[in-house]
Amino acid sequence: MIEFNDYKSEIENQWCPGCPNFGILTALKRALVSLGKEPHQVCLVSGIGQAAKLPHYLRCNLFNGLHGRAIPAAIGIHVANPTLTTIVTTGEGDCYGEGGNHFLHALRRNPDITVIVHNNEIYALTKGQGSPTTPRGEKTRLQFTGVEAAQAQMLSTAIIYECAFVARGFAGNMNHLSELFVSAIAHRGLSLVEVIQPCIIYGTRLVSWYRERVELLPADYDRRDRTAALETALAQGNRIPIGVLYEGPPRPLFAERYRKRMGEQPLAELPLIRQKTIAARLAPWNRNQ
Amino acid sequence: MIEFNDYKSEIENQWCPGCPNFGILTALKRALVSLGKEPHQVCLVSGIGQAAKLPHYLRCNLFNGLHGRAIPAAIGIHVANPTLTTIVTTGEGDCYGEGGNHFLHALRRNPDITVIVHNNEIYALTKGQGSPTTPRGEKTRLQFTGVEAAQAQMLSTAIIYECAFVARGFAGNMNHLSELFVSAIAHRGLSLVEVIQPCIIYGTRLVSWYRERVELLPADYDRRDRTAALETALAQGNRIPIGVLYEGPPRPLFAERYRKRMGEQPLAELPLIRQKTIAARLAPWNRNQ
Amino acid sequence: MLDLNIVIAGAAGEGIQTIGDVLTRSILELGYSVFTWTEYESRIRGGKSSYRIRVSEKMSNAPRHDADLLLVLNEQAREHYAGLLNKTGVTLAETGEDLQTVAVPFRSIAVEQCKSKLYANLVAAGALCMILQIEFSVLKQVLTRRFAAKGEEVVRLNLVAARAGYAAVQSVPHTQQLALETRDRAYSFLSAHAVIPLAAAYAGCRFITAYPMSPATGIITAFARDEELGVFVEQAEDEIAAINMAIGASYAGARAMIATSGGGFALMVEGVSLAGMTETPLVILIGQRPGPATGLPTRTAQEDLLFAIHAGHGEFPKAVLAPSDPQDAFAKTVRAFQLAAKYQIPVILLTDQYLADSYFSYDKFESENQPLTAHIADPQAISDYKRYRLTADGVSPRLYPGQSKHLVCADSDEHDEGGHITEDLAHMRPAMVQKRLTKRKQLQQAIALPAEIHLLDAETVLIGWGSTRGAIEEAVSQLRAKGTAMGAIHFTEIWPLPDYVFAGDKQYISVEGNATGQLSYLLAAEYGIHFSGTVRRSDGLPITADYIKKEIDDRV
Amino acid sequence: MLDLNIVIAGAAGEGIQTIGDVLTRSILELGYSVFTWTEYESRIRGGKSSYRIRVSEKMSNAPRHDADLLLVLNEQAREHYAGLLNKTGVTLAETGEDLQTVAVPFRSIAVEQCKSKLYANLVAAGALCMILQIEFSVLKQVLTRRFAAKGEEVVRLNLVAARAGYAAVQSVPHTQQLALETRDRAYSFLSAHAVIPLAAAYAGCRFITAYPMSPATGIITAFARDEELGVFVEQAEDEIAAINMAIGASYAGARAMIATSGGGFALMVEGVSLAGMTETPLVILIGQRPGPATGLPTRTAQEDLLFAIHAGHGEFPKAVLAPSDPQDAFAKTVRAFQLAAKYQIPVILLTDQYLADSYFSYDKFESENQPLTAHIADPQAISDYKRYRLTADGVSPRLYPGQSKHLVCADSDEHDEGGHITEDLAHMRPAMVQKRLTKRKQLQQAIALPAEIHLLDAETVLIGWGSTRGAIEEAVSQLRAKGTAMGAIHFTEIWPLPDYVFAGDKQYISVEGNATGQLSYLLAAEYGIHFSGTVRRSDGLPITADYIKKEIDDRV
Ligand SMILES: Cc1ncc(C[n+]2csc(CCOP(=O)(O)OP(=O)(O)O)c2C)c(N)n1
Ligand SMILES: Cc1ncc(C[n+]2csc(CCOP(=O)(O)OP(=O)(O)O)c2C)c(N)n1
Ligand code: SF4
Ligand code: SF4
Ligand SMILES: [Mg+2]
Ligand SMILES: [Mg+2]
Repeated sequence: MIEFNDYKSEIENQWCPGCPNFGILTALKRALVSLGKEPHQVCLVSGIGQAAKLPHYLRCNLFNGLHGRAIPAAIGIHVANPTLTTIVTTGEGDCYGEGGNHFLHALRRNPDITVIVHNNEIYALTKGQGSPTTPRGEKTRLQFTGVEAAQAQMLSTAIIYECAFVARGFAGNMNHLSELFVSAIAHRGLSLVEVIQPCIIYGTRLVSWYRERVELLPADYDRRDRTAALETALAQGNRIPIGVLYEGPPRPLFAERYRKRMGEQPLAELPLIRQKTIAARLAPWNRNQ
Repeated sequence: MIEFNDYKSEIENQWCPGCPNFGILTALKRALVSLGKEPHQVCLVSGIGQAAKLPHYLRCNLFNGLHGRAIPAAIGIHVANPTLTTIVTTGEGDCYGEGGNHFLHALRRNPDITVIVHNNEIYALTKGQGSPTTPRGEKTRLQFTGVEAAQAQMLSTAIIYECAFVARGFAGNMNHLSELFVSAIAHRGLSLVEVIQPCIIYGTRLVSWYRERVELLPADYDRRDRTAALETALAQGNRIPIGVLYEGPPRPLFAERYRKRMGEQPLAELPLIRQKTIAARLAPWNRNQ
Repeated sequence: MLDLNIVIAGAAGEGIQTIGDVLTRSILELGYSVFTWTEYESRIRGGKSSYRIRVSEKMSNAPRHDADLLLVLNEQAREHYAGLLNKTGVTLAETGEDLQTVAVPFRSIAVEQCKSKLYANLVAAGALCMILQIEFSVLKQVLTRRFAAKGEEVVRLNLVAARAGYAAVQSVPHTQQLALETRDRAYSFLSAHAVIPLAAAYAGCRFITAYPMSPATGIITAFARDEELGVFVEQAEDEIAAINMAIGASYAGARAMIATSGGGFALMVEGVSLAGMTETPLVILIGQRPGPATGLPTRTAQEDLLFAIHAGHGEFPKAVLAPSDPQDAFAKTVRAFQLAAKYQIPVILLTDQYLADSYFSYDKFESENQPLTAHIADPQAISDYKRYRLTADGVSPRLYPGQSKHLVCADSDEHDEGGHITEDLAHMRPAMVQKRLTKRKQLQQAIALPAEIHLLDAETVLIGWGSTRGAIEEAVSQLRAKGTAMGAIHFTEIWPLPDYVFAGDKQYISVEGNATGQLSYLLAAEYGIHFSGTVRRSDGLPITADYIKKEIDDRV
Repeated sequence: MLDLNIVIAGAAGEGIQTIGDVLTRSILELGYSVFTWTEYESRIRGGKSSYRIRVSEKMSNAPRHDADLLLVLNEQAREHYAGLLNKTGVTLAETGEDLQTVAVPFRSIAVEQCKSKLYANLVAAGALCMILQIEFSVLKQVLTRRFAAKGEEVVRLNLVAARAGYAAVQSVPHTQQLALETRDRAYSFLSAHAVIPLAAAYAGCRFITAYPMSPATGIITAFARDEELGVFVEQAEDEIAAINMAIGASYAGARAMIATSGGGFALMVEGVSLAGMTETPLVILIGQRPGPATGLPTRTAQEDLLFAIHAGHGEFPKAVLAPSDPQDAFAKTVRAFQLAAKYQIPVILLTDQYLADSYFSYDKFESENQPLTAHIADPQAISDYKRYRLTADGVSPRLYPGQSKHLVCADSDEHDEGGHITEDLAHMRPAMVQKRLTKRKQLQQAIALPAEIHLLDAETVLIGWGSTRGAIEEAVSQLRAKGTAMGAIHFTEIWPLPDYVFAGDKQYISVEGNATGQLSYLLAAEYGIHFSGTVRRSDGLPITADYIKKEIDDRV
């Protein structure tokens, strides 16, 4: 039996005391435990940023790569070893800024991975510049007169692409978040969970600001209705719905054809291509071929 | 008076005879003439690809930069010389593939430029690989068993971002296209015109396939209704609507604050910062300051 | 000894690829060694392009620029390529009156016989075969095979056109010398970019990602076309995705490669550094073309050597190999995967458009190589696994995630042995810097010495690298035949440079496909040698023996 | 001569930046030259970091690692930094019994006096001032100024805390030596990254784009904060956008710069080549930090020299300058803009975290520079404008689009004079290659010689580059004082390397902040010189005079 402590990492945590990232970390550990995953069956993939440090704080396989490039790395890992549960943990700067193109094309590909976006609406590790989700008008340590660009709309974009699973969570609601993670990881295809994770140092709004506004989606919400989901995701109001916003219709998974052909095995375990196959292609041009 | 021939370029055209790109070229020349723009007031910006060669075939200023990077170059040009009419001419591979991230963030910024995407649903200049808009299942010279990823949905994405002007045109309907260009260029803010431009060499469908399917948007179509526009852009049917799909609500332009402060002048014409301003910041630390 | 150079010149879209392929195959059928290269513009229709076919009795795998037989499909091509014709050469063209020209109205014959001028290229192919006195049955067999998939009617029309062209050539002056007889030889006929995917698969490659870019697109295309190779192929959204996907796959245990050209590689440079830091094996192919920026997208160059060597921020070991020909490309590709796996580093394979698009003949192509080792550790034999364990040779045992209960942690930050972020500047950082330096030293000792060609008695020595080997060898042997004490040193394993001693009593001349002399700069830094002359070419065309001889004559 | 090094050590979030700034300002008020540098981890709270303040009567703008006065804010810091203390040094800490320690319970005093341990840092600052015997009125003035914007109550509480700390230090052993008297001097107190935006604005810069990355983020932040400089600032979505936006702006006539670190620069490399090909002026600042990959994000290094020099596919001229200090950074930044504009090339400014975060004192800061030239042509004087007109010096007259009726066409493909794609390999390509080579030669002749320090009578010569100058100069003068015939050569204009002659009768030792000796490699290639020793540091900390002396002693 897997227990919470199996995921306990010995590594000193470098987040600020009280950072909502701790909530995400705990929720993720709980989700993995409740899914019965063993640490060696899980691979966490990240870029650079505060969010991207998460894999170090959880005992499992990890690939902590370049800023913005977690998704492509995860896609490569997922193809090379389809037996792994591959989860990306990324900041919104990492995922929507530097890595925006990969995010977009991951939506087109539908790999069977989970992407958790820690959305603190700021570049935290670099000390407080505006990120793609910083609300327009907010002043930051680089945008002294306020952010001018419009906020990124990535949940809506994901819905447009009929992303398999699109959810919004709140780091301050750990139980709910943990449930979202369980569903996201279990779901076939690309699962996106954007988590509201206010930065208590550089964030432009307090945790309480969000706590007052988040609310669970109504029980009768139809997560398969794209139009409604879009409306919900795009709504600009005083309420921030959390929960599963959308589930896309089933569609082929990324690399599914190849994976089936290779028997869903880790590629490292496949035998070498036969020398005969190679030699035949290199043989002399023969009149009678 | 500006005439069509003022835009005539001496450069040998390298497109295939019969390529629908010629229709786009002519439509654009006509639009510029009807807007009364002089060649030196116009700057065409492109990346690399067949579409991206267009600026050479039209007598005006041009910046033919890197594959995928036309939009950032255009943004730089637009800020540095706001007196220019800056137009990007790009392929869908250029704009949505290599340059996807810039496209996304241009939507957030709303620069006052026009982006014309020649959508031939293929990487033509590199001889026929699938592009972000190649329909799923189509066989290409790289995807021998058919494209597996879902088609990019960039018009819808633009609508989500309340892009100022979102249109679809057809290279085979030059008059209509030319009108679209006129409106797009005249429109304040980011104008996107995606043009159906079947490649007669590597395209997976004939020009006639498209011709049979394109149809003008109904006269009573409300281009300010985002929900309807999204529905129209996302519709999967046998009809391909062309025309202005969407006009976003007015919002601040990119760099507007700075431009106003500088008097909408070319930055090259601004005087140097006064030496006094600099010297004051470098002066010795003085007890009495 | 027969050594015949045929040039087929025309516009893109006129079918010179078909003419060339069909003719080449026919000549191979006769038992000759054939070497071909092509040059073309960055456009799909029109312009000027050519297909060069060198036919010889012994293997002559090097380009020639001059033409013994020149086919021009249009007037623009004639104008552009006429200068290539040798004094005794023959031109095949639509029209022409002089003694050196065979006139065959390709287009009108095609229209007459096949109702379409689209068949003009087949008419020309037929005429070429006649001039070379290849039996029509040979051509027929080749054509039938080539067009079989397109259906009987297409085969028939192509044969009609070819036969008409064949018949249209009556007796013509000079052409006797061009007659080819049947020989009892058979050659493997291969290009480097056709061979590299095979070599990669042989070496265990299971994963390739690429974004299309000339001249490297053929690599990923070959993998995609040949599903039996069992390699996962993905066209990435951009080059950054390509390299990061491949690094992810390699971390997770799959041998991985990527392929691009200089401009695409420029976007991958951060990823190269990532492979260096995370110690992830990776093979990166750069098909060079002339720069800077977009440059001349369909031409050849050797301009990216120093860039490749120094690519990546920070300091980490990497290898740069530049194969000289398809046979060498096979060996070097396998070696690239082996070095990458053994030292857990990125390895760059530098080819170029010339090498990518040229087909070489081999009477025996060597495809068995050194024994393959996975360089993946046995998890059973390890108790406390640490991905970056400090070892004497700097190489840590490698496991992949999910292989066993051992956790595999890889980090782009400076890390401790366990793969976790460290800020321990007093111990861990210096230890990890030392680890990477040690690997670099180990790698350096594994690097092969350059090839020495007639070096012993040489007074003047050409020094080149990569794809120029054929031209250099040919220049050396031609100059030696004229009595010059010529030799050559040729590098294919270029970084890190091996311990090698240059004799002090020789004159060195560098031969490179660039304008600044990149290899010579490197050799000066590494070995302190001095060059008395340089042969450089940067116009986008390959270096030939004639070019080398001319430059030496002009300058020495 | 007074030369005092104060180290303030603690965790991120404990307010050492405030203590350091307040103390530094107070000491400057007294009329001393102050040099500060900081080192910190890549985290926002916790960990270990320090702020070093060197106080001297003459300008001593170089780092020292040892401490005459050490403030430790917590036990972890004490453990980590205790080793820095000199034999006669004094520690200020919460607790401690020995003769060298002054104990002041910062936290409890803060809680007692201000009801919050957040003010502990001000208590410590007050105590430091007392130990240094700075009059409280000085500190008071500084504090009042610093916190004025935060309101009266904040000022009051800070003063209360500081005064309590000041009072808590009674008489203490050894501290007499630390007493600072008032002097009648005033210094400009500046960091390189604070100066560079000013120099850029001075040189006409109007456009900066960047994606945040340590240690370069301060550059764009300074531009954004100082709107009077009139520079357009945009945070790009990624580094690729940053460089392409800047190139676009520069093409359209605005002087433009970008700023990043090695990893971000890696993503810009294709853009560098674009600037080379399109002949667009561009200034690129790389704030170096240790690699590879993410490496040590907040530390210092000189690891990207060869990478910067060879960055970009294809061959094109570029310049690489590495300023040694803020004064030099001003000059080099102006020069970078001038060289970029004159030769229409990309120019790289190499700084590093040490240089970025260190503040230097100058009694006179030179901010008037060489006369500025726009290097933009007069459209009236041109009839038939061609952007890439072939000229004797390779430089074509530059206009910007919209400036006049002349059309300005720039192309990343190989182009003709008019800026249109060419495939003319016989004439245009060689002419354009030659054009770029000619510019490179011109540029090379404009490059300044390295600085020579006591070279004439030196037997042993340290050779360094960039930010190590202060440490090298200090090591040289200390060694000379001991009778060693020491000298130095210091490079700040590194690429292309100038024509320079190294004396054959001296011993050369390279000094570099990297592990592989990048400058020495370059100098070996360029000048054929041999190094008899090397001083290298790659642990993320700056090179100091002591470090150099120790390495030389250990090795020579
Ligand atoms: C190529 C590159 N550019 C920039 C950086 C610097 N950088 C590190 S983290 C970061 C921003 C992180 O923001 P986000 O992803 O939102 O994470 P957060 O710290 O807010 O959790 C940046 C810009 C980098 N490491 N690499
Ligand atoms: C960095 C980089 N990667 C790849 C290429 C090669 N390349 C040139 S054009 C092109 C595709 C163009 O497709 P698209 O933008 O759709 O234009 P089209 O030719 O179809 O009009 C590619 C991949 C390049 N020039 N630069
Ligand atoms: S800076 Fe913000 S996001 Fe980062 S650890 Fe601290 S509170 Fe969390
Ligand atoms: S290849 Fe296709 S897109 Fe390109 S010019 Fe020809 S028809 Fe047009
Ligand atoms: Mg963030
Ligand atoms: Mg296209």
